[in-house]
Amino acid sequence: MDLSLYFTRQDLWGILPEIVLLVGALIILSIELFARSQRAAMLGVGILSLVIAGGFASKNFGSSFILFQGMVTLNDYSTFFDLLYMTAGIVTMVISYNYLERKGGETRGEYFALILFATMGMMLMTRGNDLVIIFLGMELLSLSLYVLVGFLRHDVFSNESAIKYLLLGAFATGFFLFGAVLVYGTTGTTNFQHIASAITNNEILSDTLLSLGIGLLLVGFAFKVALVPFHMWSPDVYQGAPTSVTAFLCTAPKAAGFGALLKVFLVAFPALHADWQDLLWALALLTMIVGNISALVQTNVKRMLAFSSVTHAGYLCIGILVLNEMGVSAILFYLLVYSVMNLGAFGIISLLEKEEKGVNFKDYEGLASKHPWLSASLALFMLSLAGFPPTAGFVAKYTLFSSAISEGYIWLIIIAILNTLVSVYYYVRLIVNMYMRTSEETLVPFLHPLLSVVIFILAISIMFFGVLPGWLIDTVTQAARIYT
Amino acid sequence: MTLSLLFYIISTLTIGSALLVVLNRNAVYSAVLLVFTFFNLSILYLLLEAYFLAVLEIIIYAGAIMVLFLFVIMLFNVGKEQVLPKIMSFQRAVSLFLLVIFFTGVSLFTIQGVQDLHQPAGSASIGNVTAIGEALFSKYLFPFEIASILLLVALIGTVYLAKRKI
Amino acid sequence: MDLIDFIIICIKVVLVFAATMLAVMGMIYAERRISAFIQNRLGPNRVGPKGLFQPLADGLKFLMKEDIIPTAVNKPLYLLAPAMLLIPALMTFAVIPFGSSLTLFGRQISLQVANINIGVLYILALTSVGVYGIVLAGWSSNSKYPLLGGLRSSAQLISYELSMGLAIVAIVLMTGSLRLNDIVSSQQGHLFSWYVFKQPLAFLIFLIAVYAETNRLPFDLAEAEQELVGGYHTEYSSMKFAMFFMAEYANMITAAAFTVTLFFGGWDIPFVDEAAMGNWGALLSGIAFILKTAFFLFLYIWVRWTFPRFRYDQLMNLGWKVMLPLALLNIFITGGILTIIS
Amino acid sequence: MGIETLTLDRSAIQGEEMVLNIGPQHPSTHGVLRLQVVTDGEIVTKITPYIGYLHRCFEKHCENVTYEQVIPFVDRCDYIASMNNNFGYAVAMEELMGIEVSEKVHYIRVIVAELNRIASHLLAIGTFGLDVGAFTPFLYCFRDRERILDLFELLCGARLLYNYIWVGGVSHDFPIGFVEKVYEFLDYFEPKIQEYNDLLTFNKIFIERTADVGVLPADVAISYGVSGPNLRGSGVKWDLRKNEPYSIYNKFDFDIPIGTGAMGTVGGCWDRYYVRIRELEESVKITRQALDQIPREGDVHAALPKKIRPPKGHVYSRTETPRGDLGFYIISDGKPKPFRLKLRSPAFTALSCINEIARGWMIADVIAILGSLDIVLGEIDR
Amino acid sequence: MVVPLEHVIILSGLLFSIGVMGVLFRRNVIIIFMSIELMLNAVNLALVGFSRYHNNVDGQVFVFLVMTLAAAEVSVGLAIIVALFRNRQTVNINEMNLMKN
Repeated sequence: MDLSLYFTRQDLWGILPEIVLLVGALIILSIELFARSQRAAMLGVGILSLVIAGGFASKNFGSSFILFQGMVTLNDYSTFFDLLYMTAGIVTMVISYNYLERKGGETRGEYFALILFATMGMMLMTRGNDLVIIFLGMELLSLSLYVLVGFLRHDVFSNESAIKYLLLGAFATGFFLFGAVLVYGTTGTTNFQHIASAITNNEILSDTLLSLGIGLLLVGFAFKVALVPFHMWSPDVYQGAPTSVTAFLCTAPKAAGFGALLKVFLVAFPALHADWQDLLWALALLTMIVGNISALVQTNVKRMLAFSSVTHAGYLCIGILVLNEMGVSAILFYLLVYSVMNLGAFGIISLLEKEEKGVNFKDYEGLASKHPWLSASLALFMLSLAGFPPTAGFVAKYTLFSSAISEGYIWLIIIAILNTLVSVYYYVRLIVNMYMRTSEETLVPFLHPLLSVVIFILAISIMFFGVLPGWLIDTVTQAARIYT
Repeated sequence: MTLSLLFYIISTLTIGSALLVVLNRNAVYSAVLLVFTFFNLSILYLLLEAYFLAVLEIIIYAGAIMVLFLFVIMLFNVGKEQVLPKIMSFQRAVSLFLLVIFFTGVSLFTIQGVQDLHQPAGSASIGNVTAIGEALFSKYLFPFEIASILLLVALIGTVYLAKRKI
Repeated sequence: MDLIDFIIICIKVVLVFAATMLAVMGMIYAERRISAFIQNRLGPNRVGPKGLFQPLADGLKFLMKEDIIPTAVNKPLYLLAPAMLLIPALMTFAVIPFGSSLTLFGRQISLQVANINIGVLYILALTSVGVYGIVLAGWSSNSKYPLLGGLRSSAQLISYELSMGLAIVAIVLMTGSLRLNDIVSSQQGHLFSWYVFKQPLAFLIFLIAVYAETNRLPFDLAEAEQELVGGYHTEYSSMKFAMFFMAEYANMITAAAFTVTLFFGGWDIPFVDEAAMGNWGALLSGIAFILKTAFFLFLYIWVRWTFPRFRYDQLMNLGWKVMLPLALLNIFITGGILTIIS
Repeated sequence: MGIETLTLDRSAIQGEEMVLNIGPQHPSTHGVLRLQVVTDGEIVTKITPYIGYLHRCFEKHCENVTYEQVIPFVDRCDYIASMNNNFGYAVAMEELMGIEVSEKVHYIRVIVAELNRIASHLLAIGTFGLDVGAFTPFLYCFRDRERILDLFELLCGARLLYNYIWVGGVSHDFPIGFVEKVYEFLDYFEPKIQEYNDLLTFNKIFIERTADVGVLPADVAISYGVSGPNLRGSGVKWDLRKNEPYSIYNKFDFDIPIGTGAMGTVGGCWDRYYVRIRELEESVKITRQALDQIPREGDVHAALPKKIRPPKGHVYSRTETPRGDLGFYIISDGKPKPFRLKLRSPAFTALSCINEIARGWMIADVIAILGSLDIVLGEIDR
Repeated sequence: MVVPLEHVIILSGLLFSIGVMGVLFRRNVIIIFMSIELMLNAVNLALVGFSRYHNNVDGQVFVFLVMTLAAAEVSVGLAIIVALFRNRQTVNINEMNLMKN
């Protein structure tokens, strides 16, 4: 058997970012093994490997490849997501610089290595062009996240959220797999293009089974991106996980989930769009409303943001419902902005958190007078999450909703806008607590120059994309054009 | 014909033991019954001419995974479960509803028509080690490598979480 | 498959089963006599000539003894556990070829119960299942020593199975087949075609791992009597205890036969073409196989009565930090050499 | 290591700990001893020895019998080395009564005591091997111990509880040919020590199991009052035969082997074990010298009074038994029965330090450590 | 052997449903986890059936990968359970409610 047929130089070049991440992770693990607690070195290697991998990934921008006989496709769509994950990875690494120590844990090499592995898994999810690859990427991501969520292994909250995440994640995997199997069974292949051609040529075994398979796939994805009614894990997990991990958890993996979901539906089942439209409509509606109402009553900021991210997932569903060039590009734009906002918000929370304190609304009273810059950034992220102009959050929502309106989903958008108005309450509540209340005891943030720079960049980019979104919109449109 | 009959007998046993796994109060019994279910599944794989997978099923599931389960159950002595299942919650009701839909779907598929698994002659080689090995190292080379990374992650995670002093 | 084939298979099954049981009895006798010899004792010499009927007497005694089932045990599993250990132990022999083929009444009869193409995996699967008997015996006894014994053995068996499997992988790499017949036939010819000369490292790893897999000293932690009284079978008595005993010996016999098959040419007699000699060749090869197996069984006894026992963590360290890396290294080297040669 | 550390440990592992009773019926407790072991998985976090299963009211008994009737009870204390116990009691009584025994009696006593020391050490070595899983050395040791027991049977008719050394003498002289038989035994036995070394002492697994395990540092040993080979294993050169010579031990040329940490840490199980092996050689040396010098003539009862009635007063005297420093404290009120008799048991002190040295090791190590301490329950429970 | 594909799929579906029921109705984390294993095995059975039906090896390779995943997931999962049990001594999911408001 000649292996060179199946493994060409082009394949190797294509997966170079993954290889860089793997090597980086192995180096970090070796540092951990031979020179203990070299936190700065491990952080440096982690960021460096993400930057190098990002460099290799962005080299492909504008071109597209098919690797490993159609297992993997590289194009602008996947590259956009690659860069998004890597940004999230870098920010997460920076904000967790010594977060775990403040919570009574230990920042170890495994932590950074697992973030790299998770990034790798996410890259495979959006690069994959085969159910097998999507499945493996998803599991690589999930396994890394299970461990990361439970990384404070002496902390009961962390344990508990890890176990919940694990059980529901594995449960979801079961559904996803059964869906994938039914799709494979009815079409005889796991490759997206072949599935699509089998469906258009009507060479499928059974329509019922195929719809069932797609439904189960959707359920699997819905679990992973926390759509109602499959969202019940997210508040507990977001709250219990180390905040630095939560920042990662609610941004990049969610983007990866939506990216993979979009890709599956865009490439493999475009012909069946009409069949699952109503289902998605209902999912979007439920997710928005339930997420919003639950967020209203929270006293814990992390929990509030968890429900807020559920709500955002609901908005994103609208984009999937639209599924034209405009809709997809709106989703991409929204995902990027959403990631930046949440990374910033959770990043600041993680700076303020110390032992038991720093996660409740009450703790934030009077913060503004002591730390005006930090409070201003947090307020900016909140306003952006709520969708106030001129922040990027507003532009994201605007593009998303307008794409839906142009497709005629008027009622849904009206409800979405109502939801947005309601959501203002809980976002602004935090700002009110910071600026309008006083308290003797305010939180003391941990401020490292590196951290301040990162938070600053995130805040600036929120403003920048809000005022001048043109360049980014061009990029996402180009990325979205691949499949639509 | 005898083999077909065997298939149905084993299927019945599989379903029965799987049900007992779920309904049993004692975790150790559940684990043992699950092992029995895996044995039955392995026989089913044999009947479906997936010889390699039949052996793998035993080596991996019965020989490794379930031993780990038993190990943990025994280590923490959590055999018995005192709390009875509570009344239906909303989520469970929803999930059950979806389950019913799922099962109706499968049944509908059955009504549509019967597809025999009878194979064309001379092509019974997909289940052996050579075929799977060749596929793994040619078409599925990339997934195979990712699977190894998956195991590496599991290894790192397990050691980190479970080892008392690292 | 016609009726005669079916009958032949039945005969072979019965024959192998009977031979295994007979060998178990012989093994018990040998163990007692050889250990006595090693320890300056006489050993059993009263029952029958030279004490040859001692195993029978032992068996009878076990049968006659009161069968005690402690009240606190988990009865179903307690009763099931000895059988769960014994059955895989007896099943394993099915794929091991114990001689070249015999020609009787114009029929070629291979001296092997089942010639399946995944023989090696079959054996690995069965050894991995054997652990349940021990674990469940330990748990169901509802007593602390058996529980510790069960826990120890489950960890031990899983750990050493890895090294054992990896040692075999090197052989499989060289043979290119998982069928035990192919492994034997690839070792035919002169003496140095035996894998023990081509794969000395794999042989050492395999031998050590097999000792651990069969729970023999120096790895008999699961039943270490000085620490855990009797380990997993502390609470067992009568025939059920005898079943554990028989399973242990059956496992040893299979393991010895497997070692011979993998590394010592199986039934092969060096420099002799068994096939050319017809039925006599088959007979000779069978005898050669038995002699080789007997040597390894003797080695078991010899080692058992010579060495002290490892401690649990030392056993684990040996398994994971020494044997596993060595086995992996061996595979790398083998793979590298094979690539260069081809 | 105080109580604080212990409680801290316990809180860190709560929920996973298990209480395991090793004994009183267990193959390796060397008698009827119960060790209540708190384990965390296989790691031992606390050991509490429970003793007294073999309690026979030895000291109370002694107050009710005459001084010469005490001897059989002393036999039954350390039943592995009865001669040495008899010896210790006789030395104490003679000191109390201020009598001097004849030269010949001294030689006889030293010969039998050293032979019994060899027998006792053989048992200790053999069972220690057994404790770490080596069965064969045990039987090898028994083979040789059997020869000594045969000699004793020839000497006094008993194989275990001799009642041979009496106050003021011994019960009777060596039988004819005994000295030659002892020579014969020594010639036979000396090469066998090498056999034990080949079989057990330098076995890699044995060293792994014992060298760094159960380390008893010298200061801990001294503060617990540990004595004998256990103390010497920790590197303390202390042997009553040299440091406070009683009887005629100052006449012989012998060394005191101490633990050097040749295979691991000083004071590990292996050191304690190896001290015993080396003491075998030294005992052979002493016995040989004694046999060479023993006077042919002499009365072995000479100093024995008809009725023992020591003057009022008290005495504390100690001798070196195979297990260490055996002390007798006897108060006499002038009557034929002791007013009070107290035995200081070396095995008791050795056992008392087990929680200190076995904590943090695994269950298998506890067995090995217990074996290396070489306790005799008859003496501990009395 | 002549067995209709549908029967294999129905068997697989039944096993899958039993697994789902186990996850939904049992409170012991370990049994929930075992039920998930049952679901994965149902998936494997269906894959083998389909692979046999389509007469291509893809399905069986997929099973191989699913088994790999199962092993990885179980080891991580049990490690998490062990870590939790160390801190809280429970495997009952109903008692895992620290984070409810």
